[in-house]
Order: sequence, then C-alpha cells, then structure tokens
Amino acid sequence: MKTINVRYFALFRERAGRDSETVETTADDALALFRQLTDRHGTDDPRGHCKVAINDVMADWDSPVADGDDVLLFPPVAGG
Amino acid sequence: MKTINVRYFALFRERAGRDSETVETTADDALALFRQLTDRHGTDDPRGHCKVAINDVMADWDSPVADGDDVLLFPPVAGG
Amino acid sequence: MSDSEIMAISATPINTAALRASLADVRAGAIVTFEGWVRNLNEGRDVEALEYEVYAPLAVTEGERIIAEVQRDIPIIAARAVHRSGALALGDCAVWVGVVSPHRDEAFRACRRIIDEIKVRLPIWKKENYSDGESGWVNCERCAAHAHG
Amino acid sequence: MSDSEIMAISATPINTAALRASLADVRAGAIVTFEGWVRNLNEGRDVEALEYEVYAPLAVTEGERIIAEVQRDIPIIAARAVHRSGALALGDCAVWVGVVSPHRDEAFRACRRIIDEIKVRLPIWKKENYSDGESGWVNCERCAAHAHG
Repeated sequence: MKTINVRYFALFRERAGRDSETVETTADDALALFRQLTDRHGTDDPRGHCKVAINDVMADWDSPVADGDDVLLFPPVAGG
Repeated sequence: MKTINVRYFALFRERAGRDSETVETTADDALALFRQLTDRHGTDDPRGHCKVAINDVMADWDSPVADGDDVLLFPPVAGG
Repeated sequence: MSDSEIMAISATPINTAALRASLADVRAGAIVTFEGWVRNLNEGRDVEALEYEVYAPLAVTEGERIIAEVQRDIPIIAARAVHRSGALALGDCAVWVGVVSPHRDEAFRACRRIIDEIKVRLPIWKKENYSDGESGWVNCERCAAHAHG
Repeated sequence: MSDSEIMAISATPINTAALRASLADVRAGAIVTFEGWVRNLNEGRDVEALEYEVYAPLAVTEGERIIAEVQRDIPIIAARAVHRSGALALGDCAVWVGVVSPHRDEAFRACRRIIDEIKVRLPIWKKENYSDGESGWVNCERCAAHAHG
C-alpha cells in the first residue's frame, strides 16, 4: 500500500466536499487512482478532458504514482 | 480647355515645390492629366502604386476629369 | 505583480495600461494585445458575475512554458500575460495578453497562439452565476470543449 | 477626438487607455488591439524620428469605409481606429486599432484586417529621418510595397 495526498479542484472539490485528503491505495498509475476515487469526484473517465499533476508537475494519466506523492486532480479547465 | 485645380501630397509636393496649382488642360482622364504633369512630380506611370482622388472622393486613373474639378495626386501611401 | 513576471495570476484588477507600458521597446514596431472580458451571456444564459479558481503555482509555470514555446517558434521581442483569480463582475478584464515584435504579423500570430493555449492548458476554472440564481462550472458539468471569449 | 468617432486623425499623442475604455460593452467577451510604434530601425536604416503627413478628410472617410466593410463581413460589436499626424519620436504610438466582439476569433480577424487595409488605403505618408542626417518618404522613393510595422 502507498500513501498518496490527493487534492481536488473546482467541481471535483465541491463534489468531494473537501480540498484534499490522504488515501491508502494500491493504484499503480494516476488513472487507477482516479478511478478508485470516482465516488468522490463523480467522473468515470478523465482522459481527454481532465488533467492530473503529480508533485506540481503536469503528468499523464498513465504516469506512475509513488508513496508520498501529491496528486492534483483537475476537472476541465476554462481559463480566459 | 478645362481648368483643373491640382493638389500635390508628400513626395509629389516636395518635387513640385508647391501644394497646389491651377492648370489648363485638354486631358480627358486622371491618367492623362497626371502624365501632363510629369515634369512637376517626376513619376511616369502612377498605376498600381499611386492614387488619385477627384473632389475628395477616391477615383481610378481612368476616371474622367471635368472643368473645375479638384484633383488630388497621392504618391504611394505608408500608414501605420 | 512585478515588472519582470512573464506570466502572473492577479487577485486584483489587471492594470492593462501598466502592462502595455512595460513592453515598450525601441525595436518594437507592433504591439498586439488580447483581453478577455466578463460578458453578460454565455451559451445563451444570462451571466451576472463569475469566479475564477486558479491553481497559481502550475498556472504560472504552464503560462511561462507557453510563452517560451511561442518565442521559440515566432520571432517576437517579448510577451506577457496576466490572468485574474477570484470574483469578477460584468465588464471586468479576466485575462490580458500582450506581444511586441518588429512587424505586426508576428505579434498577431503570437498573441493568438498564447491566448489559445492559455485557455486549454492553464489550471483555471470558471464558475458562472446566472440571473436565474443558478451557478455552474464552465466546461466541467458536461465536459464539452466549447470556446469561451 | 470625440467618443463617437470611428476613425480619427490625431495631431497629439493617442490616448490608448481612453480608446480601450470607450469600447466597453457588456456583450463583449474579447478585445483585440493593435498599435504601430515608431521603431529605431526600418529596412536596415537607423530611424531617429519621423513625420506623418495625412490628408485627413479622405483618411477619415476611407477609414470609416474600411471599418464598415469589416463589420459587414465579420460579426463584431464595434471597432475604432486612430492615426497620428505630424512629428513623432521613437516609441510613439503611430496608429491604434481596437475591436470588441463576443468571441476572440472575430476580434483577432477584424483587427488584423483593419490595420492591413489602413496601411494600404489611407492617404498617409511617412517621412523618416535617419541617424546619418538623411531623410526619405517611405515607399515613395522606389515605389516598393514592403510591409511596415
């Protein structure tokens, strides 16, 4: 098991009812972690419209997650 | 013979050594008038890069000129 | 927001005149600026106000990366961008982008590309408050990819 | 220069902030502005200053016609343009164009087209003074069609 700090933004934060939380997980990559948290943020498949950052660096959904990582879950952006 | 008031701008004014003058001419169109004044403004063929206005309206080089017209001779523009 | 920041997030109104002045350069023959303003209608709904949530650390580094990419591809002199965070009212400037270059073609192309990339790459979310009392996160609810502004 | 002039010729410095503010509209989601600045180099020669000769009556009507044509073809909300006349120094703003529209694509396209047309259609002539003491009318001397700014 790994310990991951997850941060939720915008709609994801509202749905999860929290800014962040620490989760214990066996997920190997960002996508698996995201799916384990579907009850929190309410989205099945993030690919193509949601983004993820690991330790403040933009990452891909197949990027590995490691014990102690800070994983940021971004719903679709709308700047400008 | 027609009496035409000719106005020179920018380089044409400097070459002609005057802002404007009244000329007597038999020219039927703006191009013929322009050519009769080549000694003044120093340009043989204005088509494609110089412009002409008659009575404060942009005109073509084959536009007719009439007695009493105000003909403005514009060297190549360079706004902006 | 200091004079040297290429990409900034601002919680207070954007000083567009100061930004423009900061790009002054005797080599520059052209400046093109883009501003996104909060408008009263979005996709058919009356907007009364909105709020931008910004994750600033990544918004700044991603914005700097966008401008560096554009400067690598297009021969401009300089570019800067600022995006607002927090609550905005109708007519407020939400984002400003400015580009200076010797000639205008490069400034137009670079400015357009910077704002296009800002809108899809920066971690920024817009929550609109509508006149019917409802509110919603733009793009999020239905994961559409419409253009805004 | 009144608030209602679509196209103006100005013998004094262009107030870009006031022009921008005059285009405020709650329907506008985007504003794109272009400015031409006097730069220190033109086609390889050191420029120290320059002078614009403008035939204002026709410059205004031709500028108004350009903006009307663009508004007919591109769905924008409003556009304005101002061109300087007289003596300008390095860094001075020689021309300002601003366009507001609901979305950015239209504002970018309209702004670009207005400045492109202004440069070739308005009766305006630029005389540059070079650091070697010479001066010359841009475009006139050799009837070339190079882009400026």
